[in-house]
Amino acid sequence: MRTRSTRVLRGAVGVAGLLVAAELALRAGHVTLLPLVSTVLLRAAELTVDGEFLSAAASTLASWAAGLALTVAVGIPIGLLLGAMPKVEAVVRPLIEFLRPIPSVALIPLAILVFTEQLHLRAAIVIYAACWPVLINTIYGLKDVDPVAKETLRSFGFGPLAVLVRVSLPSAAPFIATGIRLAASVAIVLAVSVELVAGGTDGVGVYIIKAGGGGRTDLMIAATVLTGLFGLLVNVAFVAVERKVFRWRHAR
Amino acid sequence: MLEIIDVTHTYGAYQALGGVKLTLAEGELVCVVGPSGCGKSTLLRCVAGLVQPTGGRILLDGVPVSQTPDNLAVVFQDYSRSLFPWMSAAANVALPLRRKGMDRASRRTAAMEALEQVGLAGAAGKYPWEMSGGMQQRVSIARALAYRPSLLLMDEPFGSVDAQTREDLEDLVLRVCAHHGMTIMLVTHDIDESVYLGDRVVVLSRSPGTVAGDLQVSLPSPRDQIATREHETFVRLRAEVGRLIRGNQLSPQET
Amino acid sequence: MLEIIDVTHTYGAYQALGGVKLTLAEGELVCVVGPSGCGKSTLLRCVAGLVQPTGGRILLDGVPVSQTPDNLAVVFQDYSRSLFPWMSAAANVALPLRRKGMDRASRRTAAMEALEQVGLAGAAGKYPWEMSGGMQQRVSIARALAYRPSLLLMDEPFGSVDAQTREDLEDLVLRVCAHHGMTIMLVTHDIDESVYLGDRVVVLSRSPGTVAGDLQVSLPSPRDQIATREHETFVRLRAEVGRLIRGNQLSPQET
Amino acid sequence: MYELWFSGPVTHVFLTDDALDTFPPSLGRLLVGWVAASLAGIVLGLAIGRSRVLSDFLDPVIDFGRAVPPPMLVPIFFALFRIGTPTQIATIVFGVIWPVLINAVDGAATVDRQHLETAKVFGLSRPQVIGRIIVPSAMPKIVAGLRLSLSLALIMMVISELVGSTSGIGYRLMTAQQNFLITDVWGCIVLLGVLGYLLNSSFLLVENRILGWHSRARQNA
Amino acid sequence: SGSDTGSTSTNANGPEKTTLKVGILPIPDAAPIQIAIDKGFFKEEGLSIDLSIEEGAAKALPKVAGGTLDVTLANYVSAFSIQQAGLGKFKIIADSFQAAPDTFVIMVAKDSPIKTPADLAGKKIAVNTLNNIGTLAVTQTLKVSGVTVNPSQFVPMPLPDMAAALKNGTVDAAWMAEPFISINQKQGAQKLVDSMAGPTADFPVAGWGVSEDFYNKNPKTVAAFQRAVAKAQQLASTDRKVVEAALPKYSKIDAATAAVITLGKYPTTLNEGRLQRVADLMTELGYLKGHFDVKPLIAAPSTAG
Ligand SMILES: Nc1ncnc2c1ncn2[C@@H]1O[C@H](COP(=O)(O)OP(=O)(O)OP(=O)(O)O)[C@@H](O)[C@H]1O
Ligand SMILES: Nc1ncnc2c1ncn2[C@@H]1O[C@H](COP(=O)(O)OP(=O)(O)OP(=O)(O)O)[C@@H](O)[C@H]1O
Ligand SMILES: [Mg+2]
Ligand SMILES: [Mg+2]
Repeated sequence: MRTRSTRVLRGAVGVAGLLVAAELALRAGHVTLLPLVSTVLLRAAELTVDGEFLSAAASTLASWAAGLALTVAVGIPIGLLLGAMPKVEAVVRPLIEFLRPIPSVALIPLAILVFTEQLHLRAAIVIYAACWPVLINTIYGLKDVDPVAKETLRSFGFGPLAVLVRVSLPSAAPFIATGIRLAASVAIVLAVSVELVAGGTDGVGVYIIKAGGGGRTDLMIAATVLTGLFGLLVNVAFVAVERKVFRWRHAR
Repeated sequence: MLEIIDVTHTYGAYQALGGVKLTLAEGELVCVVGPSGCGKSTLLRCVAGLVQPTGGRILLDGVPVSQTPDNLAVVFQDYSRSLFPWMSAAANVALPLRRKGMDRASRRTAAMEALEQVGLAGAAGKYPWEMSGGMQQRVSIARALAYRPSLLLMDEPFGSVDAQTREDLEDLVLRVCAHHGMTIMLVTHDIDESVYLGDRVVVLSRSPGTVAGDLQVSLPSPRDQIATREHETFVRLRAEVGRLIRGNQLSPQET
Repeated sequence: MLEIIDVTHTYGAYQALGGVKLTLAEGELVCVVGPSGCGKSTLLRCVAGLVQPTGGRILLDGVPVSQTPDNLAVVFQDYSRSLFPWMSAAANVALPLRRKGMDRASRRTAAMEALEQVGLAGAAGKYPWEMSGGMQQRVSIARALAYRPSLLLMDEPFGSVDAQTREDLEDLVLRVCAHHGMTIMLVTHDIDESVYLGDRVVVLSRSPGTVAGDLQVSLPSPRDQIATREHETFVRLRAEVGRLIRGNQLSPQET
Repeated sequence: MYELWFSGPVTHVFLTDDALDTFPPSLGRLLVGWVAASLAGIVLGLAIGRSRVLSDFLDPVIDFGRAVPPPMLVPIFFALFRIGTPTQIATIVFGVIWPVLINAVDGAATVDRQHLETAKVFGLSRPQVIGRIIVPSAMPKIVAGLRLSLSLALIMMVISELVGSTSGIGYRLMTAQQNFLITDVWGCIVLLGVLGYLLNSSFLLVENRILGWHSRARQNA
Repeated sequence: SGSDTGSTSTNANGPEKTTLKVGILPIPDAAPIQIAIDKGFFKEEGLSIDLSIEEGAAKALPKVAGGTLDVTLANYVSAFSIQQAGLGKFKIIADSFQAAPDTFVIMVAKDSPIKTPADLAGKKIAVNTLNNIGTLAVTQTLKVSGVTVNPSQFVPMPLPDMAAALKNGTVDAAWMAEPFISINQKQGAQKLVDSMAGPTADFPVAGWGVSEDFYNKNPKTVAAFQRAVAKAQQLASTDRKVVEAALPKYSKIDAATAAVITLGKYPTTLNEGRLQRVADLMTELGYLKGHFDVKPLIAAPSTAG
């Protein structure tokens, strides 16, 4: 079997390949207006020890974590409710489908008027965007539960709630986890975007605004790259947990 | 105890059950046989309250079954899908016992005991997908037996185990049934088995299923794998059931 | 045609097969019996190239099996999971025939014919989840037969059908086998069935499975459900197999 | 809002010239971007879901890409392509591909083993296994991803029109915001909601066709 | 609203609110506030300042109205538009930045065929925000050259993106501010025309705004803020080096760039007449509906010192 190290190695090769390709393309002079990949990486490395950036990152991290935690806490129960009660879902579906395509970016100006606390504003926008993957994946996950498994528990006299918690939830859990994983990245994207659009005292997005004001494209991209890197780490962590918890699913 | 009165069921436009009439007394073990696709599983699902009959009524202790009745256990024909892949065999068996308000330790003890009875003492920690078909089937039997239901529905419960294990399980069911006074409705394709196990054998006709025959099995209890099967009544009944299934015709006795 | 040489298999730390040695001649029908969990399915999966034996070799026509061999069909024990729920019965049967380069119309004809042979002419348009357990099992048999493999592996293929249908299917397999010269390895729990169907009956020992007995069945062909089962050799072999399974001891003949 | 979009003449189904100018290009880009992203996401997702090597190599790149805020990429696309339709479509594709991709990977990686073994045993060719086993198996998940990405496409359409665009719903939204025409802003938001609802409803119709077997198989009792 | 959260002084003569959330933009306009912080002018007044970087006045002013911010730097065009749109009532409590020659310039690519402002007729022009100071200045500047600009010629995009847009021909010209003028010049872009000349010469750009509510409730705080800023404005307007030193502290304009960019003016008084000029031009070009009197918005320091 492949080991963890070959996986890491291959992943590194994949990333390196992409970067080298980009560097070569830039050096070949097709896109002279972008800073070189090597420059950006150097800046990114500098940023990781830059106090100002780190405090910005901490602030973004806070709104990301708060937003994601609330998303999970709200999204899964609602998803379970709707997934388990198709009639209720049919009733609220128009509302959901109406709200879903409204860009959070468009809502920010309106949200600014409602939330006076920076963290509240940011978390609210994060939740608004990140809850959909959790919700939709939960609903679809519940639809995919084997009816025989559900009937088994029902036949033992368990009520709908017990069936939901003991069969539907575990059996849909892997798919819900995928939804959370999707939401985690969406939350990162939104945590930064809301700062970009709404500004604030600190945050990676605010750092990018500053860099933009100074015409420092290299810093803007470097901050973006670090954001992506964070997303990568978060995902690796999620996948590792999923692999452990949902071993039964791949072995089957 | 259980009264099935003119029950019909239609899936969409397809009629699976064509008016089944059947009564089970308390503590009775009734075997149901019939051709493949005649509606045996459907009948069991109706009794379990998992599907609503489209016609007729089902009474349990005089009360119409609208939901799943209390104190019921089912061994599904599709046993592999009825086990939860995220739980070990022991956990699968122990799960329903929560309904009985048993604490963790006694759930565990009961589960281990039931697994031992079906010959899986060593496989308690295995996950369903680490087990052979026959082992999975035995887990699902253990789960039902550990639950000690007052009504037990079994759909082809011994189809995937070898002859020896099958006999052991048959005797286990007979013992548990007698000991705890369960009422059992057991679907099987094995005519010998139906006669060996049943207090009565009910033969369903080709789809849409109706009761084509209902034979009292007057064999001495306790049954014995060798003696009973050599019993003259056994041989006669076996032939009778065979004839009923084959021909769907009533035996001379009943006309 | 098929040589299984000292094949072992271990799942993680658990040894399922303990060195199986077995040879099948071209056109032979070998029945494999053995206690539940002894590794019969595992052996079949090794032959099918679905799992790699951890020890020993499998040769097919002299060539080591490393991948799934060509011209092979399998009826899985867990038939319901081996049918594709997004396809009708006919489509499930017709799918593998694409490999044979058959055009749409002839695929359809072949599928319908196979379904008819297993008694499902009327259910061609049904989806697997609209069918009873026995019907699903028959679809998966029809799929294997329609494919006309040179090597056919069947894992408990008749476990979910009623006695009458079972006999019909047994005879169908014998007919098809003889007519198309297939080599068949069939796992069953029914001792009678193993003797009735097999040119040879191989008994596996308790897990880790090894060959505990290999009996030549010298019954006249074609077999007949009534005459064969009354044949003296049949009765003797049946007892022999039973003893082998029960005791795991070799019969006097072979020691 | 009513006046803004719907007070047009009957011959234009009540849509104003303004609306007629605004909708078709926006929606065109949305659909092109969504379809392109969906196809790419499904193909790539299935490949990654079934190939360990590929997933080893590409997973980090994908996870990285997923966490990059698409607005931050607009300038890069823009340097690569030229502002206007190509950049906007690139933005939409980049923004909406992830749910499809991730769900397709998940769906393809968890096809019932028995299904795959059946296919293998009957010697189905690689394309047949993909087309007839893996795709249908993964379809419920892919469809969930498609549904997520469809509304996301609407959002990305708006975002892509915020920079360097001179037409489209996003542009209208931005000008309304920059001119502090709050009613118009609400008008745009409601319009997006309605469009999203309509798109989703059409999608559900298609979904019912594709996944009819699934919901019926899963209903049973 | 939440404007009176934060620490409140018990000293009757001190400011009502001592910690102020102040919105700024990371551009040269905001330099004096950094100077005031660095030189301790706020401290002297008993104020401490929390800086919040804003994406634009259009987002910052609603924050002031809602109470997220106490004070913000805002360009006048946005402030007047928002006030007229009824999205809040504001007071301008100090002037901050005023155009000087070559601080806001229309630029073209190195080898552009466009040689004179008149060549821009019908051409695409990049601006950072629509219906704002950029479009206003460009429209007025081209009007002088006899070109009537159609609003659809303006292509909105962030300032950092304009270089690429010029280069790949997405737009024909771009209206830029510092430090982008210097940066792009270094890369070969050319100045076509100064947008703040003639009728727009010395055009007032940005000032400090608070909500009317805040102004009424915190007169002493406002006065203290005004005094601190005034001192900084004074310094900024006389000593370029002070500004250069302040720039890298709140923006990413590095010292090298700060040394070469053209700076605007930092006015020391808040002059009603000058601001009325902005409003009048906005009305003329249709940015405001009808006459807009700036007087109610002006809250100049009570004592001019
Ligand atoms: N979900 C369903 N939708 C439509 N038809 C169904 C469904 N389930 C069962 N049927 C049909 O109803 C009939 C009876 O099915 P049932 O499963 O009750 O048969 P059975 O007697 O249990 O057969 P077996 O012995 O093969 O398990 C069959 O013909 C089957 O095709
Ligand atoms: N995926 C697996 N992981 C771990 N152990 C397994 C796995 N599959 C099978 N086993 C073990 O290997 C042994 C043999 O299994 P196998 O399925 O081959 O038995 P079998 O002879 O087919 O039994 P049955 O007649 O009950 O189907 C069993 O003890 C089972 O627990
Ligand atoms: Mg059945
Ligand atoms: Mg097996």
